[in-house]
Amino acid sequence: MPAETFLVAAALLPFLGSVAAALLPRDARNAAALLAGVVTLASLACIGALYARVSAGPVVWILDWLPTLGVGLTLRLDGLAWLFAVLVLAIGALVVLYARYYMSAQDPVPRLFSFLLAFVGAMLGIVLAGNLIQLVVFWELTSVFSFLLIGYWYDNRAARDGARMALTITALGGLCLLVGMILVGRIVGSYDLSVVLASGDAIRSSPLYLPALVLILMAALTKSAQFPFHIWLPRAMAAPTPISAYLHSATMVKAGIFLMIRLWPVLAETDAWYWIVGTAGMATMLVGAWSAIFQHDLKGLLAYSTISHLGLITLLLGLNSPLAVVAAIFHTVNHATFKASLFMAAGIIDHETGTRDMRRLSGLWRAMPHTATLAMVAAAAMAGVPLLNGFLSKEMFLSEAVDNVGDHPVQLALPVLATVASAFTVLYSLRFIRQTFFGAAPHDLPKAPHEPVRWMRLPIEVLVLACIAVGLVPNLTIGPALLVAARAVFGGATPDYDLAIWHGVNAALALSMGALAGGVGLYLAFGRRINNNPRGGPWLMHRLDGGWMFERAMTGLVRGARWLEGALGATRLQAQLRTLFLVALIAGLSAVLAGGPAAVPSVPLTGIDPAFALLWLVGGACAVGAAERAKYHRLSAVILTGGAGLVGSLTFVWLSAPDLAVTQLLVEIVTTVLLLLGLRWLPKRDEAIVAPPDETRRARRRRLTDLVVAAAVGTGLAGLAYAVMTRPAPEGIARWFIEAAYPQAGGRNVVNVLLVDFRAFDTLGEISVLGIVGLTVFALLRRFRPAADSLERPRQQLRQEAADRAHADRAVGDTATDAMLIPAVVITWLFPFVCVLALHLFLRGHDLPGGGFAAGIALTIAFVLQYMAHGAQWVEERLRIRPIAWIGVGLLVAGVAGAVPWLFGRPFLTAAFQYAEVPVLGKIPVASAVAFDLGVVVLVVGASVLMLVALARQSLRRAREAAVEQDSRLETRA
Amino acid sequence: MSAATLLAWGLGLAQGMLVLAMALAAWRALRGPRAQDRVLGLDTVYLNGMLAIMVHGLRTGSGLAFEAALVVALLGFAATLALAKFLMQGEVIQ
Amino acid sequence: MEIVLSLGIGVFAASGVWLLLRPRTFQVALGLSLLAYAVNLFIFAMGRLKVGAPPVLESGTDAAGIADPVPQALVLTALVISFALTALFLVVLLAARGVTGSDHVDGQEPGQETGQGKPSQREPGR
Amino acid sequence: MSRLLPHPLLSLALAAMWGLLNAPVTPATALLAGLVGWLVPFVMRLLRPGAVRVRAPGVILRLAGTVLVDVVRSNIDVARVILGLNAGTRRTGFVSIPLDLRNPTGLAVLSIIVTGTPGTLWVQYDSGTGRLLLHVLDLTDGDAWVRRIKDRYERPLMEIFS
Amino acid sequence: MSAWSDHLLVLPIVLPIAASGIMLLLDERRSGLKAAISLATATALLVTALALAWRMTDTPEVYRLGNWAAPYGIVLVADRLSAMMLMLTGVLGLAALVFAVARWDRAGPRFHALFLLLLMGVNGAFLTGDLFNLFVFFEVMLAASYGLVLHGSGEARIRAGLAYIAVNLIASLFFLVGVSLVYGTMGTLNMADLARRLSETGGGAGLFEAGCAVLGIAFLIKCSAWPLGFWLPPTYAAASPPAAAVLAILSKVGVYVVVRLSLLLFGAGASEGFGQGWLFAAGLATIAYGTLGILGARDLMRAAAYAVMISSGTVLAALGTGNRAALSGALFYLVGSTLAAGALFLLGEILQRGRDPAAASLAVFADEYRDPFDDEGATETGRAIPAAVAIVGGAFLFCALMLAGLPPLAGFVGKLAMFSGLAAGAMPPAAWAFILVLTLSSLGTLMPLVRLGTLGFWVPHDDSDPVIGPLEFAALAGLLGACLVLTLWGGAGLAYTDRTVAGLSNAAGYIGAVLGSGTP
Amino acid sequence: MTGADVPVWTACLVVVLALTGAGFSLVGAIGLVRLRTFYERVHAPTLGATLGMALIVAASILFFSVAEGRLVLRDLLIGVFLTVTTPVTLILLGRAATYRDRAEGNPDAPPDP
Ligand code: NA
Ligand code: NA
Repeated sequence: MPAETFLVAAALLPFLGSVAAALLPRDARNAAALLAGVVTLASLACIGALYARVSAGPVVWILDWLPTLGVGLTLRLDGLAWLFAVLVLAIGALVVLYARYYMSAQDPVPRLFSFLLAFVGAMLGIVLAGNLIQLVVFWELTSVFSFLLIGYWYDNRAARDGARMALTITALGGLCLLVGMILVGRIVGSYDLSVVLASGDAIRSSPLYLPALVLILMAALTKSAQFPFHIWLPRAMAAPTPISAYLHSATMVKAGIFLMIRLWPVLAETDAWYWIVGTAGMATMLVGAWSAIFQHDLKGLLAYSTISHLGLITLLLGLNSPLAVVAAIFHTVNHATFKASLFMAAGIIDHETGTRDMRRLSGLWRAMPHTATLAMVAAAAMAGVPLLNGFLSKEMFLSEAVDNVGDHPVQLALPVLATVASAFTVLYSLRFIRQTFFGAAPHDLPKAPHEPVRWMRLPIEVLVLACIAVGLVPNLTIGPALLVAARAVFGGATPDYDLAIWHGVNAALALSMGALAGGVGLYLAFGRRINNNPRGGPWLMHRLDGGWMFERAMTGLVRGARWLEGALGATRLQAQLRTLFLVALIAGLSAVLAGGPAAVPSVPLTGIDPAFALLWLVGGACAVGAAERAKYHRLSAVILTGGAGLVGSLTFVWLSAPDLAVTQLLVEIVTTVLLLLGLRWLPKRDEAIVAPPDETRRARRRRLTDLVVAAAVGTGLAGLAYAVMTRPAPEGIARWFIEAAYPQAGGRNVVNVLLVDFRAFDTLGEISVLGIVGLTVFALLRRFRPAADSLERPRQQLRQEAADRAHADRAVGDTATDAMLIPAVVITWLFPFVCVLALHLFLRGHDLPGGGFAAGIALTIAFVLQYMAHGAQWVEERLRIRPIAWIGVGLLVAGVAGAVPWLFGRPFLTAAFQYAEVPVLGKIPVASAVAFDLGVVVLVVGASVLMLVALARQSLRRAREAAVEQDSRLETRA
Repeated sequence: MSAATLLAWGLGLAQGMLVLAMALAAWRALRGPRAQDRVLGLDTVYLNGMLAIMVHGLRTGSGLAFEAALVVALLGFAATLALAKFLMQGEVIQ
Repeated sequence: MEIVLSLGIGVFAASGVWLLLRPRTFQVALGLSLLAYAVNLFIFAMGRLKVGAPPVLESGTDAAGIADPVPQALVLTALVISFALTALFLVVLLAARGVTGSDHVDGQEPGQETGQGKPSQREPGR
Repeated sequence: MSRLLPHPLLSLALAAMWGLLNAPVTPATALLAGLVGWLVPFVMRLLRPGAVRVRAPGVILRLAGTVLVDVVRSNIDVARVILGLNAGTRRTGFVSIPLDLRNPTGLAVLSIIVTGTPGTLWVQYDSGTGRLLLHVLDLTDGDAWVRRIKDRYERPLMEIFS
Repeated sequence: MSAWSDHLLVLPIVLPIAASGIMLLLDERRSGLKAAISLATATALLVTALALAWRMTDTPEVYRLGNWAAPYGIVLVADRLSAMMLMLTGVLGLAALVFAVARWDRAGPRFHALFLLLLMGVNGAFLTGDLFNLFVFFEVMLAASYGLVLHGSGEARIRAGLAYIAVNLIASLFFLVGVSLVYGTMGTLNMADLARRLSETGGGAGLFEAGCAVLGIAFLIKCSAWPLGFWLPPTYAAASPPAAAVLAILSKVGVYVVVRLSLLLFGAGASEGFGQGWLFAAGLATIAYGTLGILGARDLMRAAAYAVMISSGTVLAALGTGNRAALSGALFYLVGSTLAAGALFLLGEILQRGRDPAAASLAVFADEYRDPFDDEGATETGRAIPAAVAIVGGAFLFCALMLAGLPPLAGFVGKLAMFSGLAAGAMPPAAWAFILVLTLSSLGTLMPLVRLGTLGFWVPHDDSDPVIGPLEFAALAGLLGACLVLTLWGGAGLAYTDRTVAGLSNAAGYIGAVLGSGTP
Repeated sequence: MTGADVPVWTACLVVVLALTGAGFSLVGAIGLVRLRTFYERVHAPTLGATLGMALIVAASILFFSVAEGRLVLRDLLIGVFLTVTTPVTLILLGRAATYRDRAEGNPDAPPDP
């Protein structure tokens, strides 16, 4: 099998395993663990098998994904990737084994393993990324799966909060990483890692170097929990311990380190790199170590210790020395082994005793000697005790610290601070061991401690063995892999180094021993006081609690966002509408002004007719009157609006638009009836009662603003209208319609021909609107419930009926019937005449003013008049109309009329027009558009009758309901 | 004086008078004082508007204004009827 | 005529906008009506004004001299649509008045700032 | 006859309306007018209006003449009132008239005549008592108005709609 | 014209009309039959859209309604952008409909007719080549949306609906003013003819541009651009979920039109670049405002509504940069984010079923600090997640990643394409600003969605867990499946949007196709 | 078509008819403004609705008949319909006014019939 197959299999297997695990039943513990273990080991085997190939050069496999962006799935296994992949998979396999026994029987373990495998896949994706963007993709995926894993015990509030915090901070880094990578891609011209790695000089000399560097480091530092972004890591410890061990100590946090190593050849060896990375590493190392000292929780101690060690590695990378990079890689591996084993040990202690609080634990040596031994070895490795792996890399670190003392005064402190941090490490390692395993026998623990099952200890044994093996014979164990990794980073420029245990007495050894001694001394001096520190937080940094600040910041962010949203937005309709008009005004005005001064009118204008001016005086007065009266005198306002509408119609007549006049008049009538139907259900409003005694100044000011806005919009629209009308008309499409209407479409009324033929598609849409509105109105009114104060029947009717009751010779309702007696007779007999008018408007509309819509509205008015004269009940006993069906028929008729031309191979809505020669009658024009227009009529009648009748029926319904209610009230009283 | 001039001036004047009548009726609609006065005003505005439409048809010699006038004559009362009924019964359709 | 019609459009529009900015739903409904009139007249005006030359072809009609039919067709379509939507708005305002008990555009009287336990409906910083 | 042509007068009126609307009358419009006159009245069957029988065409013509003259005269009278050309005081007021006419259609025609004549307004009709309340702009003598309405309009109408 | 496929362009409009016409004749009680007709129609619409996109070439397809030639009659024009939007509508529409058939279609009368007519309006708006016809279809779409927003009634819907209708009616009036000004100054309504006249005469007068500006405001209101879009969040949050899901496409119609017309009319010539700066500013402001809104959102529906705003703002801003590659990425992003927002609306309802939203919103602010290591007695045993919750939760996470533009989903692909497009150009300050705002918006979207998701799925509720019916599951699966397809075939997708933008920028090609050889 | 193709006598007659009709309507409108009570004012518009309308209809019939060289009677329809419909409104309006006046106990409220 080719190497690429192994590579692809290694990358793909974890994801497949993840899906498979997700499908397992919740209690399939063993199956899930077995699956996870097999998948991880198989993947490890695949990677392992490629070792020989990798020593020769990277194995690359490419899958196109977004070729236009130069982004694909490129698996690229070189030495560095190999080392990290093995680390990820090997520790992964051990964690799986451990987790199998750690997780309780109640836990739905398949979910855990599913997420864990997905995480393994994502991590491998980072490590194997041969494309910068692909790296970003998997980078964010690790954040996501980490989130899911931290939140595994989601009932636990700490788990939820920890998961969110981790995701927020690491996702922020990921977003920065994306931008940073894109900048690198811009500089290099490719996202391909091999190309990028060959372009170090171009990158470092680019003006975009600094932004790219800062952005990429944002990602690396957040992911690797570097100060001040480290705050998420301790909180991530709310995850189950195997997860903490794996993600938040051994692997995921190393993604940041990996990224810095990966791009070290192209980004490092500049001052910016030195100061940013170095400072971050130093600060993190010290803060982490200092904080670790004061933890009472085992996992807390390990978490801060992890932070400190990550700082150490980062500091190494920041030193701009290839040798330091090698040390960093080495320490990364070492840290992973001893820290994972320590976490597992802590987990066992927690598992077997029920607590992780070092103040309650003591003397566990007796109960679990085996575990205690393992933990002690691992802790010694962490403390840098000779003959263990931690010692080797720690010594390399100290040696680099000494070698890289620069000229800057701050740089002089490097060895000192490095030693201090090492001493702190010794201190907390010692405390960990001493407090947990030694001292008096434990009492009052939640569980009686004993050794865990054999298999749970095995992973620790393996890891501790590794610590010892590497510590004893580094060249036989880690040596070759480290070399391959270093070669992958530096190529031919790989520095010489020596992994020997003994380098003779040198400065590094002295510092190392000093740190050991210092740590022990510090513990002896302060151990008791540290244990008695009740708060658990570190001295000096007590008040600087990152988690608290983060939560505060998040809460503040949400509150601030809400405030800003309120300040920049508007929830009140009036404010929204004001904004709308103002913006439109500004937009229109600025466009006009930008277009230059208006040209002098050059067209002959129609002379001013005084009658027309007077007409508009009436119109204006009606409009202003309506605006003024609409609040307290709604009926007047309706009347005046009617007047304004009439002036509009007259204007249409005057200015050669008879169709518009007819339609506007009809619509005007129906609208008035509609408004009045609605008025019935609105609250009574009386100026004397409602108007506030003294209007506030703010209200007055708002009204003034509104007045200004209204006047400005009016002026604007008037100005635009005048400007356009005084300009010569463009030679547009109008002429063609006038010329083609009769010869090509067989109609003399060009407007109607436009509506039913040239632009019949508009009309189809228009009637759809009408139908939709009818349906909506119907739906709303079916559920309509009036406000309490409108429920009662109108005052007038109650009074009239009371009067009827008072008269012996009158029946209830006589007054109402008598009042409508004459109108009812007239209106009944008008019905057929209106029908004929509608027929006329419909049939002659093609040649004269009218058309389907006007006809439909006229018919509607005929119906509504009957309703007004006789009441809903009377009409519905006689005329059974099903308006909704009419809407449907209208749509279908219009649609079918439009589609029939398909049969003749013509496009939709193609109209046919012909003169039919009929004996006796002579030549008769036949236009198929009439069929279309028939659909319009039917729909218009259906929709408008539906709206009016649905509204009108409310009174009927309410009256009936009110009567029923009254009856029931009487019943309850009796 | 030609027929055209005569018609132009005479009918223009007639139309002016009708619009003036509209204006007076509109004044009543604006002033009230009672709602019935306003409705009456609107009814008169409609009436005179219709007549003005007819005279406009005469002025322009076009029969195309006829439909508009007919619509007012036959259906224009519906709006005022609705208003009157609203005053009388408190609702338009029972 | 142009100046008269322009002024008329302006007055209609201003009255309509004023009403649209008022707090009562019925005012808004009338405002929509008035503004729609203004806009319809505006569309119509875009075809320029002609007296006594409707776009209806009769024998001897001068095709060049008659009014532009296109804006008239557009107005007709717009007229129908605005009629429908005015009706809809009216019914919605009735329904709103029914369920909220208020005819204020925000569904609550200005005094009662938060209604229905929906804090997000509160007034923003003015 | 009545099933095929439910309202012959109405049919005639509708056909005439169609003819007027679509003049000049061609064979085609005549055919259509006939169709309209024949078919549209069927919608009236749905509304089920009360039966209306019209008699005495001579009376109709006479009444029409009377009304025409009254309308013209009243127009001039009212115009004078409005323009303040009438010397002396003017009284305005209500008159109550007991009507014998009960046919709704007849009443409707009467109301149209009365209201269509400037100066008089049909205000209220009580179907129980048959009394009509009339408002008169220039009310010189109440009884004269009662007689005028009853003699000039009500009687012919009762003949027509008996 | 004879083959059925010749009429493919008009089917997205005719099919819904016919189907809703038939359904209106059916009694309200025959809900099963109606659902079947409705689903069949929606499927047919999707198939039509796919077929159109499949056969699309570099030359736009033109359909002459009524057989009248282009500048005079109304034409339908389909290019890649139209086809893309039709497909999006088809997917979202079908999914929302399937979801609705599970229960929501019975919440009010005539749901299916309204729904199909909404699709018709949207499709018409995407297809028409005529400015006034566009108005008509806008109105069809809006009228149906009014109905759908109010579908199911209830106080929240009616209150929101009132404001929604008022604002959009005004927008429609602006639209009319704009269109008529354009007609009054240029004498035509056909978009291609307009572009031709503009390039020939130099057009350009202030009045014409005022018309375009007013028109632009109308469109920006529909896009819910800041400060014109405050109507959107309350409306979408109040609407019934299937309605809200399909409404997600509505604001994109405004975006579509702005993109189409800007590039057609102002891509070159006398008024080149007209309004570009304003579009950019409005786009950025919209993203920022939407992010603020989503940050402060108290429930999922509102968050989804703000996400709709953000996605509109993104396209506007990308258009405003004048960078074609960025626009291509933005269009890709538009598709994905609209699908995801639609899915989020559906999820929001599933999640809120039977739950007291007030209690949840209180819990957000109880987020006080607690030392994680003090939780000695805290439960450390997991809870099994019922399959329904797992599905809903997974879908939610999927949507959150899509909307935040996080890898590896299509939202990320879109953002990546925008970023690399911007990075490939000259990188003026505007490009940096855009990148910054988009990045912050990603984070600002992710954080609140995670918070809401945590509250919804992880905070223990006393009440029952959400249940999800098979139809609802199918709807979600459809939407997320479409996102997944978009992700996996992102390369093809980006190639498509690249060609789309190239076609949009080639105004001459569009004009030629529409006006070309055609004689009346 | 403009008025140019009718003879002068027709034009004269048409103008006289129209002016007289308009005059009656105007007087009616003046009455609407000048008369003091609603019950008086309600009579005023009838001038326009009857004689005013009739004269203008006559003018129209005359004009179009002469202009088109045939009897054009369609304006009669306007006359008929207006005559039939105007009273309907006025009656109901008068009835509403009496109801309101009585309900409010106004001194000039009409008596019961
Ligand atoms: Na139309
Ligand atoms: Na009278």
